[in-house]
Amino acid sequence: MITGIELIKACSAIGAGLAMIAGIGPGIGQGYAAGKGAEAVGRQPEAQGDITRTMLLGAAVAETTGIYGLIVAMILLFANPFI
Amino acid sequence: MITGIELIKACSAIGAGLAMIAGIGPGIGQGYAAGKGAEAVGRQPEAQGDITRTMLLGAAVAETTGIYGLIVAMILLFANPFI
Amino acid sequence: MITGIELIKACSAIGAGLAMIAGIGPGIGQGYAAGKGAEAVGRQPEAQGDITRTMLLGAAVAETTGIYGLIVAMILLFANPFI
Amino acid sequence: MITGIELIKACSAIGAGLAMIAGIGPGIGQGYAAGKGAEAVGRQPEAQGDITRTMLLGAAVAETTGIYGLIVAMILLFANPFI
Amino acid sequence: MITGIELIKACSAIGAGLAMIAGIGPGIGQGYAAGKGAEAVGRQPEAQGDITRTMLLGAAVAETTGIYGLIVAMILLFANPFI
Amino acid sequence: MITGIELIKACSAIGAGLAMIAGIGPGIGQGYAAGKGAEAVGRQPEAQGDITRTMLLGAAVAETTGIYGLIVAMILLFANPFI
Amino acid sequence: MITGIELIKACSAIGAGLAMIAGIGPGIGQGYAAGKGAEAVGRQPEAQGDITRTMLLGAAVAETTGIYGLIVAMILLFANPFI
Amino acid sequence: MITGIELIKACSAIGAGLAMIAGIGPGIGQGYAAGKGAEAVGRQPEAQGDITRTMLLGAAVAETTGIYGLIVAMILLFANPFI
Amino acid sequence: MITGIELIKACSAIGAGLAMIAGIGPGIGQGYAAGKGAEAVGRQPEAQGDITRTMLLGAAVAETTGIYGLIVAMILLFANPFI
Amino acid sequence: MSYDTKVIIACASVLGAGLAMIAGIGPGIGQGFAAGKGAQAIGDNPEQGKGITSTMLLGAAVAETSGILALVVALILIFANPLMNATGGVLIIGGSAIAAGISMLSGLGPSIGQGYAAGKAAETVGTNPKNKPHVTMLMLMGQAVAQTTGILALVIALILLYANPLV
Ligand code: NA
Ligand code: NA
Ligand code: NA
Ligand code: NA
Ligand code: NA
Ligand code: NA
Ligand code: NA
Ligand code: NA
Ligand code: NA
Ligand code: NA
Repeated sequence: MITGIELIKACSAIGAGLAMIAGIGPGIGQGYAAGKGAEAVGRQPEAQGDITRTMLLGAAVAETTGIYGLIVAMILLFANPFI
Repeated sequence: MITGIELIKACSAIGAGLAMIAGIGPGIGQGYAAGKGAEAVGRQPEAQGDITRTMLLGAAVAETTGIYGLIVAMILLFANPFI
Repeated sequence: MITGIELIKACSAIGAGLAMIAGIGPGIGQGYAAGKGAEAVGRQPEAQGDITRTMLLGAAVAETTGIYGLIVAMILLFANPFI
Repeated sequence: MITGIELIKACSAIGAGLAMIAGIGPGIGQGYAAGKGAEAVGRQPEAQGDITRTMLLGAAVAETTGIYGLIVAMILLFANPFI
Repeated sequence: MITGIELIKACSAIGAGLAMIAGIGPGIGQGYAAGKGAEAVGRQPEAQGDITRTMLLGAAVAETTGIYGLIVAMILLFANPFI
Repeated sequence: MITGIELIKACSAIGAGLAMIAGIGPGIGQGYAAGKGAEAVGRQPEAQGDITRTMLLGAAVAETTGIYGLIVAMILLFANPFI
Repeated sequence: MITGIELIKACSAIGAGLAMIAGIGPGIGQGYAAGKGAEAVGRQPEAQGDITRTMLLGAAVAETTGIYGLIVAMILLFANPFI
Repeated sequence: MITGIELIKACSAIGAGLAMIAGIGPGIGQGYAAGKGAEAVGRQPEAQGDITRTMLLGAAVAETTGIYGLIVAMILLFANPFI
Repeated sequence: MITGIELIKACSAIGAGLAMIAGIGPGIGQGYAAGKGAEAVGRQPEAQGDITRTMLLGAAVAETTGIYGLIVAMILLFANPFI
Repeated sequence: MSYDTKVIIACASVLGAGLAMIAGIGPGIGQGFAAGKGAQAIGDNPEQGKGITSTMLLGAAVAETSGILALVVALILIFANPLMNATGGVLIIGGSAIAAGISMLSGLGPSIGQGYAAGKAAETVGTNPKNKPHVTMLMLMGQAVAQTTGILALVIALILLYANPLV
């Protein structure tokens, strides 16, 4: 016999997994930034500080939706409003 | 016995996970902007302010659909009209 | 006992999540525009106004399908014709 | 008891969500156009009118399949031939 | 009681939604064409007619598979051979 | 009561929808060709004939897998060997 | 009553649809080749023969996995070893 | 009555379809190689032999995972150890 | 008889698999960075240290969402709050 | 209807095997990129043919790994499935077989990225042949970094198959 709470928990596990897929985006985007940063540093080593700062600032912005996915997964796992 | 409300909650958990997948987009896009920003700052360090501002403005615009996904997930989790 | 209305509500929650996936597109596209805008502003700071305007106009056009997805999700959640 | 009509409505909600995924395409494509438009305006500010017109014409063409998806979703929701 | 015809209708609604996903392709492709067209018009405004014509001809070719998807969805919805 | 034939028809509707997803490919590819064609025509208007011919020849080749998908969908809908 | 053979046929219809999704690849790839071919012909019209031949040779190679998908779909539909 | 063997055959049909989706990769990659090959031949027609050879060598390497997918599909269809 | 705990564990396994899909992103992104790094080192071997450092810093940032996915998978497998 | 445990696990295993193969998208895209860059580089620098080809093939070989790993997991699921003899809830075992296949999809990423690195390295070796050792080293280092998430996915798949804490 499966109870309703158990069904909710089962589907929450799947939902948590799905939410993590958002991480594809920051992974690609920040990797692109890393590549462009390395290229720029090779060309203008004297601007390394500015380049790295801009790269990291932009990468921080790009991280957010990956964090959102993690937050939703954590809510589903540890602070599930349904159970 | 599974009640209807419990089924709705279970599917809402999956729906919340699905909605977060939207976050792939801003992650890639903003990472691209970060890379282009780093490149541009390397080339024109004197325009760093303008470049960063434009990059962040564009990245803010690119964030919206990730936020929409988060909002829908939060509605499904915490303000679910079906339960 | 699960009623039909409850099944509809459960599937509407999944449908709302699926609709948000459209947001991947504007996220990538507008991020590309942000990157190109930052690059262009670095090259022609004097044309910053024109560049930003064109970038934002194009980004507004690119937002539409993300909004469509949000609208369909909101209809499914708050103005569901099936229930 | 779940009736057939209710199953159709439940699956139509999922179908409507799936149809919206088409919106990924115009979002990416039009964002690309926005980026290229901004770049071109930065290079040839005097051709801004022509550039913007071509960008918007092309973006309008790129919107169609997103609209098709919206139309099919709306048919499923509000003019469902099956119910 | 769910009849077979009702199951077919339910799955046809999902099939129609799936078919629309094809629209991602033309959306990306035509948007790329729009961007390249805008860029080309900015560089050679005097060739605007030829550029726009080629862009629209190519975009028309790129539309076909989106139309195929729409046709299959419409068949499933309004001329379903199974029901 | 759902008969086996009805289940086959229901799954064929989903299979037809899935087959159309192939259309993403030609849509992107031909749109790329359209963009490159427009760019090339802007640069060498005198070679417009050759450029357009090559673009259309290549686009015709790129269409095939979209047609394959359509054929399989049509077989599933109108010449289904299983029913 | 659903027989086992009927279930196999139903799932084969879905499998055939899934196999066609492979067609996304050749569609994108060959379209890229078409675009590069058109670009090259515009630059070196005198090499049109060599360019077109290389493009078509490469596109033929890129077609194979789309054909594999079609073959598997045809086996599932017309020469199904399971039924 | 559906026997276990029939259920496995039904799932194998879906598994075979899924395996073919691998074909997206070689299709995109080899098409890219075709495009770059055509471009290179246009620039250095005298190196056509070397260019074509490298393109085909690289494309052969890129084909393997498409073949793997085909092999797994064929095993599932014709040499399935579970049935 | 399937117990609720079994359903939760089964869905947790699938959720863990889904969470790992996030790894696609860092893989693509870091590979891009590797390519850009290799290119930059080939051009400016004297800047190898700076280039490698920037590339690795950027790649470390790009890894995070893949790690998030791993963490969620590990929680689902080894510290599952639902069981 | 109730089925033998082995039937359900077999069903899940064939689905998992099919899912795992989808990872093959990655090497196909990545190695194709390397092929294109290689062809272009040889056209531009025909005299560097050997160095370009060897770099392209080395990088492409690395990009193959995730495809091979996915094939191995699929073949294990089909021909040497350790879950067939597992005792425990059939649903858990079946779900784990499918999940092992899903997890391998992660390998799609590293192989695309590594193929890109291979192509860029081959291109660079064509234009700066004397820096080939530096270029190759950085390519391999970057490819190793890009491999990690694919390895992590393999680890999760192997845990699900051989040391499943849920069973
Ligand atoms: Na973000
Ligand atoms: Na946005
Ligand atoms: Na739009
Ligand atoms: Na369109
Ligand atoms: Na087309
Ligand atoms: Na084709
Ligand atoms: Na091929
Ligand atoms: Na390969
Ligand atoms: Na990150
Ligand atoms: Na990594």
